[in-house]
Amino acid sequence: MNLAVFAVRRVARLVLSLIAVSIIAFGLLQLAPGSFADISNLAAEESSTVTAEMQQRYGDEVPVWQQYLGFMKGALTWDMGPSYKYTGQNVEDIIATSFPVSATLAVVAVIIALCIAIPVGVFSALRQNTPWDYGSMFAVTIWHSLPPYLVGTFLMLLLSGTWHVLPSRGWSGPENMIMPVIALALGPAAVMTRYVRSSVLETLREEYVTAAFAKGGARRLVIRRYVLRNSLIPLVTVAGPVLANLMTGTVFIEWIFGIPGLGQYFTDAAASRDMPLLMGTTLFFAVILMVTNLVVDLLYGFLDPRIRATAGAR
Amino acid sequence: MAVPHTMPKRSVQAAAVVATAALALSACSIFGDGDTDPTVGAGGENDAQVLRTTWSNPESLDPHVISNGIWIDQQGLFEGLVVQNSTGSDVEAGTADEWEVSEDGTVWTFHLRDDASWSNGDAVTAQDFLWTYERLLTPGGSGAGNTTGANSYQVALGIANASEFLAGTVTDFAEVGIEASADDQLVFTLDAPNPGFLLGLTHPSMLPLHPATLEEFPQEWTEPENWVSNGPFVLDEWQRNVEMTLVPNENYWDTENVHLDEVEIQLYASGEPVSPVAYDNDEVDLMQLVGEDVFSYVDNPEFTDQIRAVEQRNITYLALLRSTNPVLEDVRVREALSLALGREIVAGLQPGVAVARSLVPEYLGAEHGLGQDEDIARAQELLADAGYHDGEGFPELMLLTEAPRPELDVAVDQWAENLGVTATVNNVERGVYVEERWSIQDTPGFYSGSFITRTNWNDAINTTFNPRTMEEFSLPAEVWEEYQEVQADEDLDPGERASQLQALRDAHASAGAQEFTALAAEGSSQPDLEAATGYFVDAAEVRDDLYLYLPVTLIDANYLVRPGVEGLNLRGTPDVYYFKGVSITGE
Amino acid sequence: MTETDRIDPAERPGPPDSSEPAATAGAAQAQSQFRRAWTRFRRNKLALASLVILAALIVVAMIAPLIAPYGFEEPDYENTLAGPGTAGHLLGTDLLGRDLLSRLIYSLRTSFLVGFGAELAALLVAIVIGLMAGYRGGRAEQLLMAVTDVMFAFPTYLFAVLMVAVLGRSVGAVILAIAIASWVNMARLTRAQTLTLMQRDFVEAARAMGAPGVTIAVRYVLPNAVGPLLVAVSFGIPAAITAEAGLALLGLGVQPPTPSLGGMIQDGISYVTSYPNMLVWPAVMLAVVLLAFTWLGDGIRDAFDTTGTRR
Amino acid sequence: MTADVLLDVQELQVQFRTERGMVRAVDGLSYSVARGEAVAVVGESGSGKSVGARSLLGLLPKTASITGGQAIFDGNDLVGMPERAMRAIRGRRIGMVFQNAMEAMSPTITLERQLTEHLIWHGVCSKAEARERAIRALGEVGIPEPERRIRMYPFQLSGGMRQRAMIAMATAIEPDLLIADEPTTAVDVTVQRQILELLKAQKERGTGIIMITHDLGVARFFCDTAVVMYAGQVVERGPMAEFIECPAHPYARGLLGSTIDVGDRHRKLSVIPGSPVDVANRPSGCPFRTRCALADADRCTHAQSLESVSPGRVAACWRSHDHV
Amino acid sequence: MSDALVRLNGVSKVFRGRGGAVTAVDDVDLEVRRGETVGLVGESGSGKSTVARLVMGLQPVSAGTVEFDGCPMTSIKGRQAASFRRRAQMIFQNPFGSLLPHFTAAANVAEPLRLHRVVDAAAGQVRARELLELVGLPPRSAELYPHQFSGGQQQRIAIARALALEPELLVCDEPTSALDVSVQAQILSLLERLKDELGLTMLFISHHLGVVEKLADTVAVMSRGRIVEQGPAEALFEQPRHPYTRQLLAAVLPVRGEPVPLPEDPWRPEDDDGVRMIEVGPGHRARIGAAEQPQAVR
Repeated sequence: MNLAVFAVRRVARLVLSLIAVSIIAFGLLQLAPGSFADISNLAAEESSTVTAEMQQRYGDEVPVWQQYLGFMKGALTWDMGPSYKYTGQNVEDIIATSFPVSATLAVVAVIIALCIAIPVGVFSALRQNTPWDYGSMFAVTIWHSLPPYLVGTFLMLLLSGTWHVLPSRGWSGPENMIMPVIALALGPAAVMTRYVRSSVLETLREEYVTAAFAKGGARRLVIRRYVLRNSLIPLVTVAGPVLANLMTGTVFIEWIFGIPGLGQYFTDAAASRDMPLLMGTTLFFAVILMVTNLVVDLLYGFLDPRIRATAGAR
Repeated sequence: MAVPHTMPKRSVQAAAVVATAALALSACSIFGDGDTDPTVGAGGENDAQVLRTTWSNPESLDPHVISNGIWIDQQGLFEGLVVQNSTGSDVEAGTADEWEVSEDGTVWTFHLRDDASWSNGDAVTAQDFLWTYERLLTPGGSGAGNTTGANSYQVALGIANASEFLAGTVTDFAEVGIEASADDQLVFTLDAPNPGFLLGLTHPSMLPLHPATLEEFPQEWTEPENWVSNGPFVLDEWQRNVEMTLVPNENYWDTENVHLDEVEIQLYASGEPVSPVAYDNDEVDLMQLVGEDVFSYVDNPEFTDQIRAVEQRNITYLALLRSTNPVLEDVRVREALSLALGREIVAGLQPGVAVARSLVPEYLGAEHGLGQDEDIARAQELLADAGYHDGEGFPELMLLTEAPRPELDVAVDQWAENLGVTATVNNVERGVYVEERWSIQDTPGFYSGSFITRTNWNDAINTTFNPRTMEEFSLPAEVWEEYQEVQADEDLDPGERASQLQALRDAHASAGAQEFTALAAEGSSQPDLEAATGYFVDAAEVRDDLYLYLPVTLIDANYLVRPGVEGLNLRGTPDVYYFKGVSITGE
Repeated sequence: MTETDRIDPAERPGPPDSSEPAATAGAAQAQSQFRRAWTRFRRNKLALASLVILAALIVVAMIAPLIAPYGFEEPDYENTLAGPGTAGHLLGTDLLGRDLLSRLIYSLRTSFLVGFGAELAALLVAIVIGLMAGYRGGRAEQLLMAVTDVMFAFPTYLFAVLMVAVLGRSVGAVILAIAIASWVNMARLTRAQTLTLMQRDFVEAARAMGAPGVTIAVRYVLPNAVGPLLVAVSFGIPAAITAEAGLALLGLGVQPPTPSLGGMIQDGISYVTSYPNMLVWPAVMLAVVLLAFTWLGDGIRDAFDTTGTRR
Repeated sequence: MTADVLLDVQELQVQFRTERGMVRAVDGLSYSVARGEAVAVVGESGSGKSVGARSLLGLLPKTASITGGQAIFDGNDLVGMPERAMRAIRGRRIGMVFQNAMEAMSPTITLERQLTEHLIWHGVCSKAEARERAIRALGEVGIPEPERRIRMYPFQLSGGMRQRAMIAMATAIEPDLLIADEPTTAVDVTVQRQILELLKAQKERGTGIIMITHDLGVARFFCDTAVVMYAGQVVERGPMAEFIECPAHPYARGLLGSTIDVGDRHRKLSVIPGSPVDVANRPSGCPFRTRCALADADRCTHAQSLESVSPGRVAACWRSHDHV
Repeated sequence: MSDALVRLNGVSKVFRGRGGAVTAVDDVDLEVRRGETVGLVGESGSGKSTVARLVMGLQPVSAGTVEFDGCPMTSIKGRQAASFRRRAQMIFQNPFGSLLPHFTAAANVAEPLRLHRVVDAAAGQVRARELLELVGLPPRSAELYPHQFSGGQQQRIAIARALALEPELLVCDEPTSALDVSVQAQILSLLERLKDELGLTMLFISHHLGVVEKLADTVAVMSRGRIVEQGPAEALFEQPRHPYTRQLLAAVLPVRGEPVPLPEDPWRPEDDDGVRMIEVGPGHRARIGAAEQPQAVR
């Protein structure tokens, strides 16, 4: 199989999956009870007749499959029309303005997580079974067990509520990122630290590391050139999904810290049955996930000469 | 393998550099303009007067689209013909500095002030108002996005032919009773005298819009760069879901009374925990305490001087769900359930919560005894009369809600304990809630809701659970089904549909509901406010006795207000207060 | 095991404990893989403690009606929002005066039910499809690949939200939603394990003995995949519990008044400034449960020496 | 000891810390290697032959430690040598060839780097010159087109070629001593012969070689001296030819008798009963006594020391004189 | 020949993978007569193990036929297949890997009996213990798990298992390669003994020429999927005719006796392209051109 065929197949699978995702999402939405209606501020609710009016407007006059095709056409042309709920805003504009926020949070969180995971993981592995190792692994496992929304809540109470050093919410500058990023990064940092540690330990046992020492390599050099290179390349496969998950899963953090990311819109759209926005965000997330997975595969292939070579041969 | 105890420093450094760079990069592009300075505020040393407050996240700022945004329009972005006074009980001059009413009370003439102008310098004209009202009342809305019709609110104003135009039975806007008789003169013709007309004009949907801007940017006119309005403030920045910044309108006619240099509104998304941490952390100067946060502030001596309450601002209620099971069509059963609701218990759970005995707030002066009180013995008696002694044979009830509410849990508990009636709370998403409220359920029950209480009798009768809605509530389930089919029938022309619906209501609505309709109409047609109130009190009593809804609690709205915020008039209206007149004094 | 391993196990860089005691050398005790794993597991104090804690919590959850001082929806209007240590309410009460300790105990019940239920359901489907995909390939494999492609493109969280929206908020529906969202990874693991084990000579030996495919897959391959699957389950259960908590936070968890840890956390977050104990108890409990499962999983992994299944 | 002696190992002991306690993997290993001499350390699984060799360069896992003995290389004791000094010896003075080049070469680094880096580390030559030398070394081990192949990754070469490249890696720097740890076990017989020829060339240049192997044929073909290990202990040591001719220790005899040559069709195999002893469960006294036909309950339960059986030959059995 | 238990006629096996098609076995003719041990030697990748798997029916042939007791294997289906499975058994290189790790030694040995429902469970246990004893394992080892045995003992269990169904054919694929020298001798002795006692028919595959010579009556030498020479063991080892056989023999380093110098010009597989097998002695065939024949005799 040559590279072109491989690429075409891969893309074809991608497209098929996207179609499947869109159909499933659309189907689930059709099955789900409730339909879109104006969910104005219920506290300020004025009259029940408004919602009846809405029912009339967004009734079921159009066949389901036509709605689906219409939406897909819009999605393909990046023109998904206005959101039901956020009237006056087009779905693609909502995505275009809010996704970069979620993505930034996710990317920074992953970078921070890597900055924690690599040194701590390597350090623990190199000092396996010392108090350092036990201590850091203990700490890491505890982080791992704290859901981000709890970390976020406690951080806010502590840093904003008690110490008054950071703004509790909003998105006006880097200071707004500190708490959300910490809350988001801890879990992935823990996962990746554990991964790095075991990966380094495994690599340390490899014969080529012994061989490198046998050639008279200085420890630091051997660690860097032989151990780190071979144990960190697989980290890409972990960091990729983590990143993709974060990009789609920042919703709690966005919610707690009042950050205008896409996750908030999605949740809101799901609860209020804002079909265009919900379908738009779902499909967009699907594409993001696929692209991330693809990039991870390519990056892994690029970093690991074995895969690079076999891919080239295909 | 024996391995060294040193760390590869270079890779760590590299990672740190990358992270810093990423932070720096992202800081330039993805945040808002970032010109906000959290240290500037009521407590700050800076001379600029910046009010930092919070609001529920608006989906739109179009006053014709029902969203939280219309109240921001009302708070200071636009100015209507008249504005409310400090208590919300009457009106003051706004864009109109004078007005008069004909003797029969049906023709109102408003004179626009000479210096009323748009923020771009254009003069505000009567034609602008006319254009706006046509947009408001045009069926289907004028712009593509204007779909959520605030127009229906205006039925209560009683403008001649307005409802007909909206319904489509009148198609020429010229026939509607609004006329720009001169550039600075606007005339309304009403079907009947309406004592609530002036206050009705302060609804956001009656605010003027700038026609030229809206024609140029049908959708994007609410963006800061396109913004034109006639109120004391204009939109300077809008970072959706996060923050909105307003700055004074230099062309406003009354800049002397505009003291704030900037208003920063933190926008809270629905369901977001509105933690007063932001207040404690000196990020906002004025915010409403929502839900459970009242516990740590209300009755806390440290905050006594920082809490301002708007009493009985909200009312919670349970309203009848249509069901194929007719058990709740017996008014005795509904009354029994109401009498054993446990209102006292709910009121005792939180500070600032009182028992609601009527849909009308107590402060409007309704005499005691109006509405529903608790009496368990009577409730048991009623239930037994209806054939369900000790709840035997009584079907399970459902309480539909879109958020957890303590009164529902208490009701479930109390009904089970006192009446032997079982009920379950069904907490669903908003989209489901909104739909299910109107559809016909297998299970009998109620849905839980809340209103902002009405500060005047007219609104209390004619807007919240207005006569038409009450009649609809009283329709038996099978008629309600037919009624909805007519409503949804796209083939009917609007006039035909309206008359069919009317016919259904006339034929099937309960006698009580029709009596309420009659009393309300009678009250609305009184030119004299006092005479009207008499009818309204009667109407309210009739409405409460239908037990189609069960009022539960009246809830105070509590605001945290930082010392130094002056000129703040909190009213019981949805917009709560105007930005105009608010100032911040350094302590 | 490669040829080189066999030739000189003790001389590979690593402790020479891999050289087995020869059966003839002494009265060695029969050691099945489980016994061996258990022996190793017992040495891991943290994992053992976690197991004990979890077992205790599970027992508590199971006999909740017997030990909870109150029913989970039993109000006490005299003692609303009581602080910890209030007479009769050790951990305090909520807005309706419901006993937090009782609710916490019942929450565990719901959370464990969701965690175990979802993972069990996912595991069953995963084993069947994973085994078939791994052993037979063909349609099962294609199905798994296709579903995997789709599920990888479907953010788990979004999927669960949609599923709950469709299925409602009963415990069963939440379990099903989480199970559907999580079986794919487990099936992939089963398939990968099956493929790895298929490389082992005993599969070929079994075929040479004349064993039919089902026997090989179920009787020979599956028992050897138990270790990694157990590890996956022990990491999957806390993930399912977290997922329920996440759904609850969005108002899509198990329908109140049935308490779950997530539901209690959701309640607690709104009270965090006024009555922090309402958040602290469920948060601590959740953290303890998750932590215990993590350590337990680590212990099981080390016991089975399945380094490949590290998350 | 002659002046030509490169390495002199005396009573080396290596212990492993295991879950079952301390295990003495090597228990008294002594031999010496002279320039141009090839010493075969022969033994079966778990006999400690590889641990003994690797411990010389400090290449054991952290759980292992040398608990006794000395290894004098060029006048310095390798045991307890500071890391820095040891590093100067590793790869430069003492090279190592591993069993499996696939495992002993990093998959993510090109041959060029793996062949030249230690030349640079040890300051032997410049980078450019190192490349020249590496290419030359590759050519010498019979790899065609070395200029092209040097840019490849190890996995891109065939097994035999990889093994040669590894030998080039160890020999390009011209070490004084080469430790070859089962260098031919993973390759086919035809390749084995070629590899051994390559090593022979090194030997002829004067390099001392320690060949660790379980294959007596290889040992005999290539080595001058035999060191036979069993359960961590040396049971016999002496010149290869004499050892093959008439092994002194019962184990060595059994091992030789178990070895099958082409042409052995009608020779009756002599079989050692039982399983090889595990160092963790070593019996007291002579470790071989549980499998030894000549075992004597009185004598063999005591530790057997290496005693001279003929000039230059020692064996650890009280009856070894019987057979010489 | 009527006494041929297994006969391979022009058997080829092509593996198709991502890297393209690889011919592992190329037009092989081979015959195993009852009571005879056929040795198959070759280096790694020569296709000898694939031949074993083709004989065992573990993989389908790409071309040619494999006949078992006169019956072509391709047509064996259902019950016939089950009976074939009882008549041919196999021993693998890696004893630990080929045993079921979660079964005890006795259960491993009894498993074929259970599979083919030969005896009931209790009788199976008894039989398993007998078999373990036959291969020289003490009865108390029956309840231990494979990992508790040494490599040699594991291989004994594997042999016991293979013998459980009293097969007519025993295919041994490198049964001693993973074992230490002393253990290898034990296993070979065991196999020799069993061969004599039970009159086994064996296909014995090894890369070790000495081992094959020791055990086999007839030997076939394989290289790159082809048989280059086959014949009676004695004739083949004493008078190798094919250059590859000679090269292989020369490469072996003997413990006793002197090593043979390697041929100057090594044989390459391509040299054989288009060359057919010819009879060079009684039952002795080699893939050498007729023209080369005179030179071949040295």
